[in-house]
Amino acid sequence: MYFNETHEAFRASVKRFVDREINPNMEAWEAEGVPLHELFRKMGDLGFLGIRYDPRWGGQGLDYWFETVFIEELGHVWGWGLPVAIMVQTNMATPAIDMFGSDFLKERYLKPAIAGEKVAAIAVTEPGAGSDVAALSTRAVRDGDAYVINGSKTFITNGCQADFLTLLARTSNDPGHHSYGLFVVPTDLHGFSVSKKLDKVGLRSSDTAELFFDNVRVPAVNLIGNEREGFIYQMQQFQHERFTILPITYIACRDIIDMTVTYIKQRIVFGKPLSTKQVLRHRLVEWLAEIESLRHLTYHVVRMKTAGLDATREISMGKLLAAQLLNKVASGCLQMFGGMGFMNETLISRHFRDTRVMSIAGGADEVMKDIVARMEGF
Amino acid sequence: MYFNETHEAFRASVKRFVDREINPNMEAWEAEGVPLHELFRKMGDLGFLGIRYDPRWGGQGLDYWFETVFIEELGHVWGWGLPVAIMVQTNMATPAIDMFGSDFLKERYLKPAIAGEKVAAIAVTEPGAGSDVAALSTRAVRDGDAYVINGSKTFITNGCQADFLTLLARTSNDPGHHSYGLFVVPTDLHGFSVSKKLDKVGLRSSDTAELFFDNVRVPAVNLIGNEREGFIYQMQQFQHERFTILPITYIACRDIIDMTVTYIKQRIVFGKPLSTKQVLRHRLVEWLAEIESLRHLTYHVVRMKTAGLDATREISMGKLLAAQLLNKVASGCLQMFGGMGFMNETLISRHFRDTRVMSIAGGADEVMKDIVARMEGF
Amino acid sequence: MKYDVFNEEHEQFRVQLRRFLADRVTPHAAEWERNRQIPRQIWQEMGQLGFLGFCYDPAYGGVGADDLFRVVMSEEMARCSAGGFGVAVCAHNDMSTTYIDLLGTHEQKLRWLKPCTAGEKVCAIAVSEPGAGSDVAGIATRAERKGDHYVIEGQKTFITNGYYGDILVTAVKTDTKAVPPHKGISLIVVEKGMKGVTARKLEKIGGHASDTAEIFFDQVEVPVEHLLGAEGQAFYAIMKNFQLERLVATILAVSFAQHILELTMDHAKQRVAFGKPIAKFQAVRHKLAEMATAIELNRALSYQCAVQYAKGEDVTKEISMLKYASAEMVNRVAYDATQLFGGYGYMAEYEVARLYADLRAVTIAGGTTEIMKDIVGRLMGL
Amino acid sequence: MKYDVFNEEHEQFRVQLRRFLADRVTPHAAEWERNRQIPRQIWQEMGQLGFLGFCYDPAYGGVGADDLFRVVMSEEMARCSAGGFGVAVCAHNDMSTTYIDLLGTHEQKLRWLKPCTAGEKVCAIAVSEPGAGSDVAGIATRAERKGDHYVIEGQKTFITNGYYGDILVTAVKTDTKAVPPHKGISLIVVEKGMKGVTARKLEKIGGHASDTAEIFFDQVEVPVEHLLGAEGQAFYAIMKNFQLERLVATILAVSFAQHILELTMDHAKQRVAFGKPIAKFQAVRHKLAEMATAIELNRALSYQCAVQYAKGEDVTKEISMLKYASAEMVNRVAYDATQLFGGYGYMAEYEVARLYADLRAVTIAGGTTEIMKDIVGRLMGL
Repeated sequence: MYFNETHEAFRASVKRFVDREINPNMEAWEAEGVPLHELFRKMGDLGFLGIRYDPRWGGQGLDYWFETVFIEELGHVWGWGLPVAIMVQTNMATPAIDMFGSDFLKERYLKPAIAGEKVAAIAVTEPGAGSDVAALSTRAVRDGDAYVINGSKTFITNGCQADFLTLLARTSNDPGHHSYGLFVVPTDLHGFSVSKKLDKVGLRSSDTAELFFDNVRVPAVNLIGNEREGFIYQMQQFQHERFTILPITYIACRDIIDMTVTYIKQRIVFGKPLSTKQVLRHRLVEWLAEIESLRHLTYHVVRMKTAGLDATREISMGKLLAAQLLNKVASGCLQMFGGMGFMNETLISRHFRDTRVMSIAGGADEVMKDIVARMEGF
Repeated sequence: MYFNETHEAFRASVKRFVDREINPNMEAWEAEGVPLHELFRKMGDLGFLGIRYDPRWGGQGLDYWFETVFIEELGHVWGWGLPVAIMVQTNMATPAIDMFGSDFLKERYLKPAIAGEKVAAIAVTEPGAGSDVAALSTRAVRDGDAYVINGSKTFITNGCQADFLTLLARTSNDPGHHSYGLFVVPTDLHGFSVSKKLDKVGLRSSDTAELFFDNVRVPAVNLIGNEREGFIYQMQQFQHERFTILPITYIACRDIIDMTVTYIKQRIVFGKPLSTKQVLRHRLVEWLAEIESLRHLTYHVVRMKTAGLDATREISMGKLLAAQLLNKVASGCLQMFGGMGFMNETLISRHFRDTRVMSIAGGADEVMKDIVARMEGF
Repeated sequence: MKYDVFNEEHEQFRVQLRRFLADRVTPHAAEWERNRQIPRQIWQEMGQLGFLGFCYDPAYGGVGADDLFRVVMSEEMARCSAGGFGVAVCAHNDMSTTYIDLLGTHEQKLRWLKPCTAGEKVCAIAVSEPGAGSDVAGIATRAERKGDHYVIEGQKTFITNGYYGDILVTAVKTDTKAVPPHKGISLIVVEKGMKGVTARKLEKIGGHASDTAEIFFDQVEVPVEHLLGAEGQAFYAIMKNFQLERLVATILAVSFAQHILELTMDHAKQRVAFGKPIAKFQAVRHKLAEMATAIELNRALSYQCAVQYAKGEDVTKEISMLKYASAEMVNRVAYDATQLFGGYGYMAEYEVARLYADLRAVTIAGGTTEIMKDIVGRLMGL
Repeated sequence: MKYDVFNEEHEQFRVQLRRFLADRVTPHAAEWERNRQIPRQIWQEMGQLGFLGFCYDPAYGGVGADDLFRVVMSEEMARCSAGGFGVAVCAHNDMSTTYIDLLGTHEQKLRWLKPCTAGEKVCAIAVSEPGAGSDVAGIATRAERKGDHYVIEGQKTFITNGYYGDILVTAVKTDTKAVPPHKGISLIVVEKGMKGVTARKLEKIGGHASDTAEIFFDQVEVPVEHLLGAEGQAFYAIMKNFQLERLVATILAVSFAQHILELTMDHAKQRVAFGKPIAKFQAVRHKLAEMATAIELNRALSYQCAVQYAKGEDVTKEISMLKYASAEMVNRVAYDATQLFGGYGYMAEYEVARLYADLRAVTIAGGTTEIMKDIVGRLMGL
């Protein structure tokens, strides 16, 4: 009802890629990590990494509906580590370069990111500062034609493999939001190091790192826009990031439910298929109703974005609902798998481990609520 | 984003009516009941009672979007008894006449219902049969040019004031769904009586009755369509009924939240406005997010209906979500009013009393879940 | 499951009380609810039979019973099918006369406590104000000392027994400059007939048999002998008695929930849909099991608290937990019960429907759920 | 709050056990988790110190302790920061050796129970099968009598201690035609070294120190003296011991939740955001208060059940309630805790993150939440 033939053709090509190039490898990548450069190169060739971006830098110049199709299809991936790695590349680390970066930065970083030649990461969170951006202590001090960066960042997805980081650092001691700069920081600079590869409950196919910056000299041309407005840029970039969880959630939840239904239909307990149990049936329907709602809230957001409206309120609501729904569905479906659900060989166990972070990363539920409350004026 | 100027003009006229003719009277109507004939005559004159119906019978011939606008505006009424009474007239007792009735029935009943000259009620539920329609025991037996009806119906909204009932009765002893007829039964026939006016927890501005049929002879021409297909017609009519709770809910919930926010902003506790309390703010946002989702699920349903698609699945999901949300918001906001919330003089108390029934009437939550589960094939 | 909480005397008391309620209260409950009033006679009968003030000294009509008798009483009040009646009696017995017992002199007790124990006078506690609920230190009603009188000016609200009752144990500010402010709070007994005292009856969602009032004090002159305890001493007494009040509220909530569960189980076993009793549907059976579980969890902790409370232990944290947990629980139980009753669950002639409305107050009255969580958090050192 | 459940001996036992766990277990927990194995030595040490089989007769190495010692043990196991270890020990101590004690002959006890009490052998209970979890009567593993042997053929799954353990108390069908089917179920002791017994280790979401296995019986010949009790007698023993198993599971759940709460409170007091410790945010404070309340509710009922169980009362309904309520509760607590830890709550180096994964099993193992509700409903007469 909402997508035309061109969208569906594009969907088919993403689907083919997921089925052939991603899902068969997920088991191995969960164990060993994803070779991002290799994978992104393929995706770049197919035009998946710059859907909305200007063809001048290798993008497809398509609209938000195509992006939505792409993200929806990533919902079919057997695990969340890889989709997150991809979304970092397309929706978390590069939108600010696209929106506010110089042509130099676009040529040098956006273009290879779109081509899949460079892997990107977004470096905002610090050991002492998550949602409380004002507490960021990584600093960038201007020194001649460079900024000297000192500090550390943590929970950085793709952090071990990234070629460059989009990094937020304090550029002034003034209080308020106009004291930060957003920088493109290549990881081959002297003084940069991955201080720790982090071991996580889930998302094992994605690498997460703690990064250390010891007098890293970043050329001044690597500053995105104004050196005092990085926070503002990042807030806008967050909208692209947070949106990604919406389409992926309603598709993945539906897949999770489908595979659970398949299981409980063949699982016989006390002589009858588990699927005949009313409480399970009812529970599944409750989730399906929320899934359907989330889908249409998402399409509303797409329409708003297409119309150039600010969708911060709706995206924050969607992020909140999606993350909670995801946790509920993954854990609730695991329950229906019984003992098998707790075994790593059952896919649902991966969903359970992977999805927990969604209510925390990219702005915790509580942060989403604070944002909306403020926007609502209470 | 979704309504054009004509819709908005129509909205303004409904709004004016609600503000001038309904809300100022709600207090009195809650105490004494609504004079439905008087009110419906006015609404009929304004074209509010036949929005989607054929102009041949006095309807406006407008589309589902106009109906949605109308229902949304009823969400601003200070209480649920009256909107329910209106919805019975427009979306519960008449759609089957419109869809499956003869021109005779349309001329004789639909037309005056649209004009507001006759009050309609829908008589399906019985003391021994709610959702379990197969247990219906009211019978209609063909006798010459009439059907003789015996039995009783309960929980009939508008039952005390109705001029005619759209009534479902068993016409055959065969098991299955093809053993029922749907009849238009005038209430001035011999043998019909209101056996009891029911006292309810809420919805006090609407009358609810138990009805008794003692050899009521209904002319055979008052049969809607085929005498064995009444159940099927009623199932379709139910979709119109169930849809009504969707638009009214997201509008009313928003109103309830707004009035609660107004209250907690001025309510000072321990020296600070209650609205500064984080847990209250967060709770309000959770509801707002669900409200926003429900709105967009609703618009999706409108689009499906407009496109002629079967929206049973989506309407059932929406009915389920809406009723639960309503109960949550009404009870949750009452909590924020503290002691005042429990006092009848505070409007929130009426919302609390009125909304409880929404998860029960028109198909209980459990029934909605069963329907969707069946449609999903598990 | 056996709880080993009550001894034989408690159980005898329960039997007597239950019989009394079944004979004298339940049959008239609907009428009282309709009239929105409890007849005076019933108070007197309860007084005569020893169902009021039993914890007080024999000098004032009691028998010096332990606090577990209050628990028994609350349990039975909740299951007598008389909405609002239990609240009215507990407000008299556990929430207001208690202050006279705690702070009053022998003369004061003879004058006010004794007739309350006899059921001749009905007592109310007047703390809440339009501008101050849980924020007791923030009350604005003033009592200014003028010679041998206090002159009271102000307003109270949500006062149970405030309209038909006789004796108002009233929290007032005798010192508006006290630092911290709660040190300026005193309790004064106001008799309803006194000049300048007027009451407005509030119409509520439920609990109709019990009267709830707004009370206005317009230059009310009260002799200084009406002061309970010393000036400025009231805050701690109020905080202390809140524990009893909240414990009683919890016991009521658990017992109401149990009563609702039983009504609902009966219904679910009888009501047939799709060819079988609805209790045979898994969703219904699980719902009932969940209700029973929630009740049992709250019962176990409330008995445990009651026993410790009766021993004189400080169980403020656990009582605060229970106050909100049990109130939320009984509301959930009432909601689910009305759902399982279907359309009947919304008809006022069904007890579960009435209870659904009656019980909505319990997450608010006596300290809201949110205030309780604040208290628990504080007592956890947060 | 005081619970008056444990006496001085229980508390002494607790102190000794706690010291042992702090010294010998907690420091090595991470290593065991990494190795996915508990060293044999620790079992032996526990046996030597009297931490295993203490409820059994001195003839078999126990001291005839009451069941409340099991409660103390479970509480301490949950707070020793060793994921999976507690489950392994309780599976040995409360869920499998119990059958040998209950049904075994003197010779059988000397042969298998005594070394288990000494920590020389590790015991497992093998009931669940790929096709039969809670549906015990539906097991398919057969034991056919052939002369003085049984020949066992079949498969078990989700067997804790099933990979590294020595003794499998195995539920089998000795009579496939029994009516009702559960009368054909018997328990036979299978030693892991026996010919035809193989095990496959299962990789789990959490609880890594404990081994969980699929076990295959391929024409395993077992002497008839390995039968525990009489043929067809096992079902009731299993149903009976399920009560102990579920009580222990509940105690573990409550104690795990308490441990998580404490870790989270420490974090919330230390972690600063927006200029203050996050514990100062109302949403956080209330969440912690809710966690504490949920824990206290479950603790009160679980102690009450434990006391009645130890007295020999039938508390099947309440234990079934608790099994699911506490399991759901601890999962909720773990979820909320990881939320309050923010990103750290997802990092495996943090204990709450690991516990979040470890504890996901508890709403499933030992009877799912749904099965428990079915049982409660049945015991409520629905």
